[in-house]
Amino acid sequence: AESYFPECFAPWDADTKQLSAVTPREGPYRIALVNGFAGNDWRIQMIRAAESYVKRPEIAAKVKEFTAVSVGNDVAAQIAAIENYVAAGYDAVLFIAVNPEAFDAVIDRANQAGTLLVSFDNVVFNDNHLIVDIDHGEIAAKKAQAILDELKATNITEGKVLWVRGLQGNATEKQQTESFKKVFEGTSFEVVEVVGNWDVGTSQRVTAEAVAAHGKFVGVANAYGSMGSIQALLDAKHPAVPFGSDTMNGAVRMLAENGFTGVAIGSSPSVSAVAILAALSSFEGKQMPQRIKLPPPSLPSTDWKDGIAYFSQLPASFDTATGFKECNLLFTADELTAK
Amino acid sequence: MPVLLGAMVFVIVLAVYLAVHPRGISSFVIQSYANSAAPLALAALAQTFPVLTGGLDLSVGGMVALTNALASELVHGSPLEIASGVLIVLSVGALCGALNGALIVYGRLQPIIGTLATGAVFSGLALFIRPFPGGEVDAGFAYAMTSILFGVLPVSTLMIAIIAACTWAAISRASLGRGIFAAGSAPQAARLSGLRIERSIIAAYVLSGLFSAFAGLYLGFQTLSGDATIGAPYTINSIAAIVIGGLSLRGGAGSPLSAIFGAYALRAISAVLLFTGAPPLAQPLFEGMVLVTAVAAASIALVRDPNRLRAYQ
Amino acid sequence: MTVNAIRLRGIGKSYGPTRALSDVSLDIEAGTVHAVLGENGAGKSTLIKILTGVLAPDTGTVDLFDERLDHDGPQAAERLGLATVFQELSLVPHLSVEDNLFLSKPPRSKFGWIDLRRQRAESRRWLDLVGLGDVHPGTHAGQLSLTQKQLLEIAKGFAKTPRILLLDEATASLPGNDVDRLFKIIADARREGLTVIYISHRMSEIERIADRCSVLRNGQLIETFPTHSRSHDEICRMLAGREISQVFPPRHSLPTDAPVVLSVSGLSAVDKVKDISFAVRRGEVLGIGGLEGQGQKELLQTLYGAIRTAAGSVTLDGKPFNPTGPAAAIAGERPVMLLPEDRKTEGLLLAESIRDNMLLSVKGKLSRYGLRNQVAEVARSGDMIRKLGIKIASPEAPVSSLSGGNQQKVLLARLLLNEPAVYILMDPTRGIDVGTKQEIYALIRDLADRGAAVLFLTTDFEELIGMCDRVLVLYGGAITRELEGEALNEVNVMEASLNMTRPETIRNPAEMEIPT
Amino acid sequence: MALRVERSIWIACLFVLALTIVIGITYPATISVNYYMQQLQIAAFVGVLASGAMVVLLLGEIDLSMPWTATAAGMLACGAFSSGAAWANDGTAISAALLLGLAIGGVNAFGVAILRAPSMVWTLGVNAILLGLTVVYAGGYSPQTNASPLMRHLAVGRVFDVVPVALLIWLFVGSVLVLVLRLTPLGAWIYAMGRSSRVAYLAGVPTRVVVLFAFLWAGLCSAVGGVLLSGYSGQAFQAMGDPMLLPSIAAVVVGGTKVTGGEGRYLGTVMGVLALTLLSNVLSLMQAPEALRLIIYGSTIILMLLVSRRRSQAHH
Ligand SMILES: Nc1ncnc2c1ncn2[C@@H]1O[C@H](COP(=O)(O)OP(=O)(O)OP(=O)(O)O)[C@@H](O)[C@H]1O
Ligand SMILES: Nc1ncnc2c1ncn2[C@@H]1O[C@H](COP(=O)(O)OP(=O)(O)OP(=O)(O)O)[C@@H](O)[C@H]1O
Ligand SMILES: [Mg+2]
Ligand SMILES: [Mg+2]
Repeated sequence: AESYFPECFAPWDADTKQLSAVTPREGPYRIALVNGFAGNDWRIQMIRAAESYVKRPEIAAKVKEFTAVSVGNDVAAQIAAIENYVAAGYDAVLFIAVNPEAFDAVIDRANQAGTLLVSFDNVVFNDNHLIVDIDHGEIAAKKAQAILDELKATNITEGKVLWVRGLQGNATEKQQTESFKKVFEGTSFEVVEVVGNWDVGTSQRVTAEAVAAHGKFVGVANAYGSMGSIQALLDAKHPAVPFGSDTMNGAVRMLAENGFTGVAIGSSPSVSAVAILAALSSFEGKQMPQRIKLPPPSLPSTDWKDGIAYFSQLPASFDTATGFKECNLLFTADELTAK
Repeated sequence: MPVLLGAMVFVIVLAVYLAVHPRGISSFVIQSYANSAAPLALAALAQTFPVLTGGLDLSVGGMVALTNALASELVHGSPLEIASGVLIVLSVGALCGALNGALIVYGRLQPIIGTLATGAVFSGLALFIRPFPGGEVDAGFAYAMTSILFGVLPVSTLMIAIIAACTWAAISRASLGRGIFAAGSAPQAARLSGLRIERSIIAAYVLSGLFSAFAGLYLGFQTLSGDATIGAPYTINSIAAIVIGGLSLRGGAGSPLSAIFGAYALRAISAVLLFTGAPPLAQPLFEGMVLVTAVAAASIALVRDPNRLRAYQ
Repeated sequence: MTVNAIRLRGIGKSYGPTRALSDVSLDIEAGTVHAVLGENGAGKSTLIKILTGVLAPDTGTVDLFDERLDHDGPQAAERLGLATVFQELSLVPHLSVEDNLFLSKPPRSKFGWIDLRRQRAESRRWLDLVGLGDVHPGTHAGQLSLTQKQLLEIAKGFAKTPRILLLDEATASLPGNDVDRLFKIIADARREGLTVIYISHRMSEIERIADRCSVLRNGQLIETFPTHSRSHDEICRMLAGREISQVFPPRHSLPTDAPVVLSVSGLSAVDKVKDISFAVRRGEVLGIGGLEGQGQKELLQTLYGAIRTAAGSVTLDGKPFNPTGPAAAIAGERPVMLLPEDRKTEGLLLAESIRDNMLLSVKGKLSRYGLRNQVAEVARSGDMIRKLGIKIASPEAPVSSLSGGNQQKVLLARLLLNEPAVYILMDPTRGIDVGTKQEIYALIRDLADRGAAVLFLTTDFEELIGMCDRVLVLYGGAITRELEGEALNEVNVMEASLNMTRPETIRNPAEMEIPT
Repeated sequence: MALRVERSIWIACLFVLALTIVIGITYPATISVNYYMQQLQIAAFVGVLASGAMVVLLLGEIDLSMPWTATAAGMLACGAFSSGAAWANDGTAISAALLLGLAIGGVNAFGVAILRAPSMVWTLGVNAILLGLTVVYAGGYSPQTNASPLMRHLAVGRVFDVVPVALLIWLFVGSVLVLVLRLTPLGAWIYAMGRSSRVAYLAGVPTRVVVLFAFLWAGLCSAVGGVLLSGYSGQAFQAMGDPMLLPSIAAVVVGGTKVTGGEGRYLGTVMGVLALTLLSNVLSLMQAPEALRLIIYGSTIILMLLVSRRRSQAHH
């Protein structure tokens, strides 16, 4: 059968099945969002996106109740929270998995109880629930590709490329690093890795140290926390080189103002809103792939202009990837930052 | 008396939780709540023994991570493989504890910093075994361990009650156990009296390792997998739990009930938030406030004591 | 033929530069009571610790019943039948009385577990023996009074059914009747072959109980002799290496118009202090007496602000005095200062230097513009060291390297430096030798003569009578009697302490059977 | 006050030397004034935070609220600077952050000295509250998070293009601390309380004042650290203090301060900070996988402690 809204709800790959773990039902619905750790900017904006989305009139009409909780980094607490909402008869429970392997039993129980589970961002590989995914490997690969293209265009054929990795012990991180390095395989560029832990401060320190130890890099990319790396380059008076960045307002702005090239690409925090939309659509009987692949919002350096790629009046920590245009789901900055 | 306070905190919080739960008391809610508190209760029990000796174990999280990673490698297959897997996991936990104990007793390291450092090593080892989440824990066994008996008695609670009671019975009937209290209460006096408290201190850390392994194992049952980063919250939360449960960090006295009540109370505190409809961004604030209030309540007896000296031991 | 229970040959021990013992050789016959005498720091405790195996000597050997002793902990000596009652209490406060009693060797059941029922039964027996029959074996040892703790410590020694028993100042906090009981037990056990080594600074006790005495001075064995072969004065001279005269300094009668310094009226606190009223005047040494644990300690701590007042009022120089804590009590123009009862856990920072310990209370006053005045600190502490005759290697040495008497002087110096209006002294001579005691008595009298008011707590009746101008005897948290002048005598103090009115029921220690 | 350098300080000192040589040999590019100054600059951030941690540790207490005190102070300084309020300028923004640090220190002291809560759990709770407040603040008020020019200068500026301003700040903070510890009654009281609070209390030491000072100082140092960290990154961001907690406490302890209180010298803390900063630099240059990094980091700390402990025991 033809999927609903294929531009937005694209299947992950050819083998992706249609979602079957849901029975269509009458609205309005009760939806819960179970977040893990709360103390980081991306997560805060993610929660705000979900909250503003359910306040939009067309969605508000369909949602009877929306609850969001943050349970911290404890997988047992997250399991319990999801189970509680299942027990309380919620129609859908959305979550970013603290541990992507931990939820098989929970998913079975939810399906028996008739609750649809939706995992996003850090997803669970289980066929019996809805996955709203972004290809994190692709994000890293696009950063690498942008650097490689720029280098080709400027006739640089060798040198060191710095890759600032994320938090190790995480499946997504592994995927990112592998994809990044794959792009440079067979070229005469050498990839130097340091661990930035997806954290601005750590990224800055390790980038500064790498520059001190290795001298100049021909290109730099950071998995998340690019502001730190860019700041380190600026502080070290490193020349502007092709840069693979995340979409943080401050990062794009610094890159643009200092003449860097490359790409800003990332998983938008608004993915929570897409997850809500997907859940609602499936309740309404629409055909959905079981694992949705969202295109990561990205902007090449040619578009790095104030008001388009960054907003000088907004905080540096604001994620400029405010939505997914393929899903007609774009937020204005006001919606996400209003008091 | 302090245990009573811990029990009170627990009962109040639990009552509020069940009162705001849209489903009220149901067997599923009990089961889910009990299971979510189980690894924390085990970690808090682990923390109890070093604290009784007047020490502290900051490697609990590291040991939980390491044993959880190991469990996802070993605890599946034939019943024999599962049994030996469980045994190995528990032994590795005990071994980690023995290393801590040896560093503290023979290396004369201060417990806080010694275990902080070994905690890093254990987390590193966990990452070696399980560079990213995965592996397998036998589903049938796990299902049994996370289920509920007669709709009222969660297996996890029963298991914790049994191992805590057995350990406690053994401790109060062995010289080794007496030494654990003596070490926290008056080590010099105990040494003069001919009690070998060094062995007891090592034993306390071995028990800490063992109970951390139980926690790691139980997390394996809950998640059916292993994750090297799973342990991090347990170090600090285990300490918070025993304090809320009324155990004094000064050592020398206390009971495992503190750990158990404290852990279940702490879990109930976060569970309460699920249905209060509090604005999501304000929840961490609320949780912090409750924690601080509970800690203040647990130490209120000292403030009200007219003997001001009592606060200065 | 006589058997040597203990044979010491050429024992030497140094702590860094301090020679605690040098070349001590001694034989102790089985079945005798042997007293070891010496001033503070003479090396008695060190000798005991070497005998017990807790401490290894630098030179020499120890044989117990002709077996060589390994010095790797108390277990080896214990196996050879030696038990010790240490000078520092070795009880574990959070464990129960019975657990403490059988701390190292509990009765065991078949599988090696502790046999709790037998432990209870046996502990009852030993508690009865030392007169602790009314203490429940399950009580925490920390809840006992100091006297009870000491008795428990003694019971602990006997419970090991030893062949040799070492008692290191085991009677330091025992009132007379408990000492009598202890002596009776020792006499009985001795008849059955027990060898006892007895250390005490109370000469009267030694004369009553010991068969032979050894005198240590500066780590050297001066002489061993049969107890009654030497007179009291001879022994004192031997101990000190010099002449000891009158113990208590002479009293001057107070001028009748001496102003009241501290006045207490209707004071109650916790449940140990009940409706206490008294006044102490300038130049007066006011004794606080009674059996141990009758609220004396709490009363004094309340005056010092360490315990919150429940009712009543206190005035200092006629002005209300309600300190919120010790810091407030010592802060004023006319400070009230307290010398704590237990110098090791309440008085001194053992690892810190002698100078820092002395200056701990005075720091705030010896500073200018918020900075410490190091010159003044060195000068003032040096003065004190000279004035009190504190024997030290250097003011920077840790206070733990001093003997008990010198440690106590350091504490007294801390008070003196602040020039308090009221001195609250809690048992300032506990465990201190005759010579040093005498110096401390003289010092206290001198303080009073120069205008201070002194509250003097002690459980030693002799001290109470010899030192104080007036004595308040407490019982159950209330003042039972106030004694002064002629009325201040042993019979009255004893009577008031026991809250009894019939003098004939008091056992006179002199009439007790004394083993010889 | 004899200047006696403990073994632990020697060990840390030797360790720093050894690491510098190893790094120099392996990465010759690093043999430059600039590299050493850069390491000192990073060390200065840890050093300032460790100065706060040390005082609290000397009392035998601990301050686990440091990470989010630093974060909140950084957020406040940045937010205030760009708030557009009439009073807000470079200087007042930083002052506001420092005041916040002091206020948090006051709350910690209130819990520990008045309510008698164990510091380990009380400050943990305060940390959680600060996290919550920061989340509410960031989520609800969308504050600006750019660092002011002065903050930038303090964190990354160089005097004569060589000496990091941050290093001078550390020097200043350290000197104040040494002055307090060595030359004021307060310093003596801190050591005394760390040895035995019972003895100190009975000797008339104003124990509450001492605890209050220790936590105020720790809060202040955390706030300075937060201002520096956000100056360094050019902005404040959530959780920016989190990675700093363990290194700053470990540095103090590796430098010979007893966590049970009463013993420790600032020189030791300085060496500890340098040792751990260099160690984590080496590990990151080696591109060591996280697993190895944790193992080496942990075992190095154990080793350093063992070596310094063992020898000092042997003296007996
Ligand atoms: N642990 C120690 N470190 C350094 N010196 C010590 C130590 N223990 C004792 N000394 C010193 O050794 C000498 C003998 O001390 P010891 O305790 O044996 O004396 P004592 O005769 O028992 O005195 P007291 O009557 O005060 O109990 C003293 O000078 C004392 O200062
Ligand atoms: N058996 C013992 N061995 C060693 N130290 C002891 C022993 N009993 C008590 N102490 C110590 O002596 C001090 C006084 O103890 P105790 O139990 O008498 O306190 P307390 O009477 O409750 O004190 P307070 O009246 O001041 O509240 C404490 O520091 C305690 O740790
Ligand atoms: Mg002695
Ligand atoms: Mg002595």
